[in-house]
Amino acid sequence: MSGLPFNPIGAILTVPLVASAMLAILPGYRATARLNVAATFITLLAALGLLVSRPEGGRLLVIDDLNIVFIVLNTFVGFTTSVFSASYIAHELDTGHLTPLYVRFYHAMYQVLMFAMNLALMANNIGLMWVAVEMATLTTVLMVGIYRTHEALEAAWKYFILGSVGIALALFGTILVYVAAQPVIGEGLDAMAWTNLIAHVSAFDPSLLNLAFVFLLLGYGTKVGLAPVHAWLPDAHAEGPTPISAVLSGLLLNVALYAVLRFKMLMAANEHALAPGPLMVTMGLSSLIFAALMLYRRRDIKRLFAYSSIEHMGIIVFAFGVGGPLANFAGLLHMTMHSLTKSAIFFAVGHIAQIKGTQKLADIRGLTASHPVLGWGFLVGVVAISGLPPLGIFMSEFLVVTSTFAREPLLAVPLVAGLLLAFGALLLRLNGIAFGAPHGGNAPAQASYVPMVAHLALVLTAGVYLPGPLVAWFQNVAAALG
Amino acid sequence: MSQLVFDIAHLLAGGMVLVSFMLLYQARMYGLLKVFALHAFVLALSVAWEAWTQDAPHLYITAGIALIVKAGIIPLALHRIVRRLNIHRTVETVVGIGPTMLLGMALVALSMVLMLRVTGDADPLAREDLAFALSIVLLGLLMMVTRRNAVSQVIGFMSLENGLILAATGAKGMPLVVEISVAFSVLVAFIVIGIFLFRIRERFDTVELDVLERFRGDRA
Amino acid sequence: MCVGLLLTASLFAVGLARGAVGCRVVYGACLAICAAALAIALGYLLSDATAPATTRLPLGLPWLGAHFRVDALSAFFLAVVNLGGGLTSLYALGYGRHAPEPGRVLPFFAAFLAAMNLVVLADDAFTFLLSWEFMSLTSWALVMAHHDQPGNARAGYVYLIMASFGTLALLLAFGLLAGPDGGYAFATIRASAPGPVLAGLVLGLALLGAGSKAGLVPLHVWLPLAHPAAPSHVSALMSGVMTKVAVYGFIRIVFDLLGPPDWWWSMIVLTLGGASAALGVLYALMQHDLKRLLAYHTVENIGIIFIGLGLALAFEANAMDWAAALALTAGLFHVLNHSLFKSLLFYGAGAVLSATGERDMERMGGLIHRMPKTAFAFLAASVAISALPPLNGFVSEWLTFQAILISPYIPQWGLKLLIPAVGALLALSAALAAACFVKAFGVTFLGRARSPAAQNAREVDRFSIAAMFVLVALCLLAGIFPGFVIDAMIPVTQAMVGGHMPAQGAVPWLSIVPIAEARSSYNGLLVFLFIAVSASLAVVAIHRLASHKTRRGPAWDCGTPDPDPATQYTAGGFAQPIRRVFGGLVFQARETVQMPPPGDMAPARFEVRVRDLIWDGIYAPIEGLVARAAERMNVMQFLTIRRYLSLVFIALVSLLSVIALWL
Amino acid sequence: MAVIYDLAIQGGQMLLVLGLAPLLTGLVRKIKARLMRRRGPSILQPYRDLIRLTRKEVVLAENASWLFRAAPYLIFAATWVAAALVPTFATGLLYSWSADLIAIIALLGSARFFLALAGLDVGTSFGGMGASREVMIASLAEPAMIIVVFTLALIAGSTQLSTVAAYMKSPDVGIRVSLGLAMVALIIVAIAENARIPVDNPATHLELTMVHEAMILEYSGRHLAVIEAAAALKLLLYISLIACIFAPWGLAQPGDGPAAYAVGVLVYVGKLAVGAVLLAFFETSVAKMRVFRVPEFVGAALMLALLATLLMFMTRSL
Repeated sequence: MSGLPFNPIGAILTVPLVASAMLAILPGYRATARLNVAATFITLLAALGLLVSRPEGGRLLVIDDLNIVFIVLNTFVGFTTSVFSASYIAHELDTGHLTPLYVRFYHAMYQVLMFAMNLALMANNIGLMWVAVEMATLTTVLMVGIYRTHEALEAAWKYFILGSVGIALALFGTILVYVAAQPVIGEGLDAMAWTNLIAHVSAFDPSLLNLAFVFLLLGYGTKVGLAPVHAWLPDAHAEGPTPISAVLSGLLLNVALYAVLRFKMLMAANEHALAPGPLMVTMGLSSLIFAALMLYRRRDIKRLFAYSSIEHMGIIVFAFGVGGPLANFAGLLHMTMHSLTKSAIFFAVGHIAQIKGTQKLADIRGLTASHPVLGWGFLVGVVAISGLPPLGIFMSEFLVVTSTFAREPLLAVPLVAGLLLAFGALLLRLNGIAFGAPHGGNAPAQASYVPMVAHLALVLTAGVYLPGPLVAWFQNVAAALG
Repeated sequence: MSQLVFDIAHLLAGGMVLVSFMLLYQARMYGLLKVFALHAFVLALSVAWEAWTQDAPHLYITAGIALIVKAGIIPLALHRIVRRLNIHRTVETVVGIGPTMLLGMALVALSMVLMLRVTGDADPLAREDLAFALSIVLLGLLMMVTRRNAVSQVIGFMSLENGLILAATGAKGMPLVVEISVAFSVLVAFIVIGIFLFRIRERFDTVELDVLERFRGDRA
Repeated sequence: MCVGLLLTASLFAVGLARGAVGCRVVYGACLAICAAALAIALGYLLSDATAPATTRLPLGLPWLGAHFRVDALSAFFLAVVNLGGGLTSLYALGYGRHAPEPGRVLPFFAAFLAAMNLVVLADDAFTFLLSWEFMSLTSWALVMAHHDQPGNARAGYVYLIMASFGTLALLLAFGLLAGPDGGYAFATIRASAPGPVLAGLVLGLALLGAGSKAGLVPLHVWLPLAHPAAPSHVSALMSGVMTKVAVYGFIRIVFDLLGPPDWWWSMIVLTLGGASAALGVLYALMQHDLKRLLAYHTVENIGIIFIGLGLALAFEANAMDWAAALALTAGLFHVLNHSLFKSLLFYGAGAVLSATGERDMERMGGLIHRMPKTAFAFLAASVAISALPPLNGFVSEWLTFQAILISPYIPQWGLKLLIPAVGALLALSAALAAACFVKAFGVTFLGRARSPAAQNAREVDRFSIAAMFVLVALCLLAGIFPGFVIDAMIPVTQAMVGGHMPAQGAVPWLSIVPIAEARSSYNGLLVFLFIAVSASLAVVAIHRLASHKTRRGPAWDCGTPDPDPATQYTAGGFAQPIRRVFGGLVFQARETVQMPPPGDMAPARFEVRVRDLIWDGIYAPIEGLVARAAERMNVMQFLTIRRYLSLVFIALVSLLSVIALWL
Repeated sequence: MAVIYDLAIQGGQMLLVLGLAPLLTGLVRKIKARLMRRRGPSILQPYRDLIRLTRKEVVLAENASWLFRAAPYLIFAATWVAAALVPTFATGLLYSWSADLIAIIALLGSARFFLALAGLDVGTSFGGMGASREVMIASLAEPAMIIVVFTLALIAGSTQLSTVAAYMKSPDVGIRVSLGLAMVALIIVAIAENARIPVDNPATHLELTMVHEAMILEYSGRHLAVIEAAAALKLLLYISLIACIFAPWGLAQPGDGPAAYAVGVLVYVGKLAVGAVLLAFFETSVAKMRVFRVPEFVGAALMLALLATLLMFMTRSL
């Protein structure tokens, strides 16, 4: 059934596992780093293979338009991040922030994380999806705490506790969905296979679904980082290694979002259940405005962008909550662009922090003067993230705002206010970081700019030109999302 | 028969809710641990009962895990931690026992309203279990929120998770229950080890006692 | 057509960046391309081709594509943009060499030009807004070119914030116009007629959006910050051209897309226009920084333009097409004029800046001796902007006055009351502008040098001079042959308000007759000839009859010699009487004098504090509000885990109770 | 033939205003002197002054620029052209349509513009003071003037002086409140613009009071002569403007025979004389006011004119 010599699904899942096992054993930094890159690259190829031939899933796994988007994005960013992390980790070793043992651990965990996320994305069984998400959470907890500094440990701990509670809530929601499905579909695995659920959901008990959705929204919403259940996110981003911050913002949030979307589709398909829109819109708006205000008082560069991730997740959830082909399209586009841009920014930030030897905004000045490539790249990234043309996010924000304002003007006004607020804060920081007389540590950057530049180039192209197939694809998904 | 089955299941689940209230009521650490062991024990019983009624043998494993790990190992471990790190023997409360109990009542009422209205056509057994499970979950969360000591918070979390297990087993023929319960045991084990490693004596909020000024990120 | 040309322009310039050579190449290329585009636009405008040319590129919104369209209106503004752009490139060929870091200017300069052209060409909402915001972005980068100078960071910040505020307003406006199913193409929007409430809303948003870019009071705050910060040729572009692009946006939305106007719209537009005109020039009078002064004058002229547009709206709402055409023509003519003389003024300011390194007028003076050519150009521009015949500034204001004089035929009482007041404001601003430029030119170029820098200033390079003199010539030509310009605008007004002024080419002696010979007419050429003839007559007569003896001597000093140039009138002193007259109420000017007691040799101190009421009244409070809110919110970063858990708990319980109550 | 005839008339007008201007100034001075019980210089004194000045050498300050030397001629030319376009003794002059009332005001404005610049050129405190006060006064007087023009234009339906004058002559004008207001405003503006008492005192060089004289303090010889001539022309222009608007009698119509033109000239001279007398009486009967009271004085004109216009807008509902 597959035009490929191998089964992409299998490859995507097995390669990371094998790699992690090998990485756990193999000593030596260079080899492992290369192996890490290679493994992620192979995974990426396999994921691209999905585009060519789409194998049948089964009761446990499924491949459809929706998750192909996520999987390809996931593996791609995973690959670029591994490239970035190679140079980053090298610097950490030189400066002695990490011992070789920890590096080995780090690489292994990296692959496990990749595996978990891919599994979560491909899982057809909602229980399996839950397990995978929990696994991803635990691995990231370990990696956040990897520096063993007091702050890192505390951030990891906070992440761990809040994450566990979120997991618990999500599980309860999952159980409720099963309970709702079981009378219709019957017992056993079938009643947890998403494909069956979506097929029969219209017959489910709507009020049970409502209850389930509340738990799922809060549970997975914790992972997405929606206010008020966002609390773990800033510290986890700020204290972990920067590649992990990139993966967290760029990928893990998406994975959780993906879970929310799956259940949103269930809700939408059952006409008696309450529309998930209002809930999502409310949480999205609250996250947007809350994060926008929080941006003003930040003093730590990574935490700054962590809050900006919260803000953008708010926008995306808002878009999906508004619904309709335009808004959904915008949401998908925004999500993709945000992953690319935000990870690019974190690549830049990682190098900046290493060059300046600090993450304090106050000590980072005049980058465009001292490190042109890095500085301008960073500038382009921030410009992109704040939704200025001709970069991709502008298009999605354009669609969100216009489509919303035409429908519910009263919703669009706070949205626009939030956007402007966030923009003000980011620009204020950008002025300080990129311009002015150079200040602070001034080591020459020994960094690979390739990932950053690649991401930004993609975002730029997407801003002015979206290839037709991609669009058709997004439109299918948007239609499916209802 | 089915009536009896129903009654016993009802009894056990209700008993768990009752024990949750006892947890809320406890003011002393050791007492708390004992009551939690009881909580886990009742859970084990009800899971076993479910296993018998649904004749789903794999649930016995879950029951066993509950019995051994939650009712046995973990309380003992916590007991040791409390003694080792000589934590206060009293449970520090934020709100105070009485109001907490009232809140708990309200939560139970809420979950009853939700559940009994909700599952109109689901089978009564699952409905009851779900209602009780939801209230146990909420009570556990309430406990985490209103208690200061790390240990009592862990216990709150675990009771919450007991509620989850109860719900999972109550849902007839739900797959992966065992895996989930195992996963959760792992999670709890992580937390306990974390407490032990990081020397968290008083509360979750800080990782070490000897740092006086408490880092919460971004304090310039 | 020219679309591709311009895109290549920007790309190719972004590629070419560094070094003096790159400088020459880029500016030269921009000059060439702008000249070509100008030729195309003029060709379109003058050849009475009525069918708009459109192209569609597979860019932008995938299912829509990027539409581009050239009709009369966009052709006119294309001409304005590329005229300004080309001459600025010419000027920059010389001036740009003083730039410390060309790498920070060159790519953005070209991209900025391209963006402005794209805005004018865009034919769907997405492309329009994309180019619009891209224009802001590039110009922001240009403002930040001298990023290490104090204050520029703030200037760029305020500028970009205001810009994206405007963009968001336009975004909402287009959201309304496009409707829920996203008909973003202008053609679709034209086809659908919005309801009255909707249209009013769109008008308000368009005013916010275009006004914040054009610098309409009270959205003008960024101009006086950004213009001094930017390199002078960029300021010339921003002030002379970019604000016109904003005007284009307003015209496009309100006159073209929005359908027939309501009469009360014009009330808003007229009020804002009048306020901008008067306040702009009053603030300008209080400035000592030459470029800031010019920036405030941009506010004034934008106000004049919007007065013209408002009148056009009023007439159109009453189906007086010929009058609407007259008013619109006046507005557009002033668009052209302002782009001409304001660019010229900024070139002059740039020349002075590069020659003396000073922007503060109090440290200049006597430059007419050191840099005569620049002085002459600046003088011509000052005459033009002060609306004095026979130069071009007068013609457009004259047309505006003529339009105002038709207004009693309007039935609505609100307008009957408002328009004379606006006319008075217009007259006032014209007179004050003259006063202000007496000050600007007099203090800068006349008198004695007030600083060594001004003492040793040297005339600027030939490219700058060339650019300036081309503009002088254009100002003069537009002033004495206004008929041709007006005729060139006939298709524009025809398309926008469905009427046009009588063709002026036919009128004998090249004079212009807006309505009827008996009503009013003006002949720039003859006035010019008369002045020239009679002046030369006087000269000849005097030199025939009078004695030629001339002696140079010291200026008369009442017997107490004052060699110190500080004894001259300063800019502040010059403006003091007017500040006394208007200052009290407009900007709460406070003068404090500290006179030492008799016998004390300490110098007396005199200081004036002038407040920008608009900033204090609107922007400062908003700033404070945001700051307070952020401070409040910030505690959320420092809670304990238990508190965060309680947040989760509360969220859960409240959602659950919502569900419980819902069903 | 007709064109030549018209040309002759136009040229005659230009020469006439030029010739009469010093005479008018002299007349005003003479009457004032008489009112002050002085004998005063002869009416022809201004001509003698001008000739004497042209004979004297020019003393230029060291740092006077070319602008300083060019300004007098520009000022003179602008004023002269403006004066030539006002219907003095005949409407429908050949070139009257080349510039309407607004343009005339603007011409005077450019004259003032260059005068003020010339005042600033040498860089003495006197010049600066004069210039700054001049522009301050002008910034109020000019709008007032424009708004007066609004009123007239609304009454006559034209800004074209010939048309206005012709309309004013026609019986259907009637007595209008707004006309009266406009006239008062116009007179105040005229006084302010011509540096007459109470706004300015042309006969003094006392620093505290002078505005116009301060600006031209540095001028001497032929330059001064030209400027004096321009000032005289300006005075004449305003008086004849007021005359042709509010007393348009005896103006020759286009196409009339030479006789009508002769009559027109005579009537015009008469009007000038009356104007001179009135001006002299006014000047001797009021006192010079402080500089910072001037804005109120001229501002009053602005208010009156605006009031008149508003009345017009209200009453005229076409």
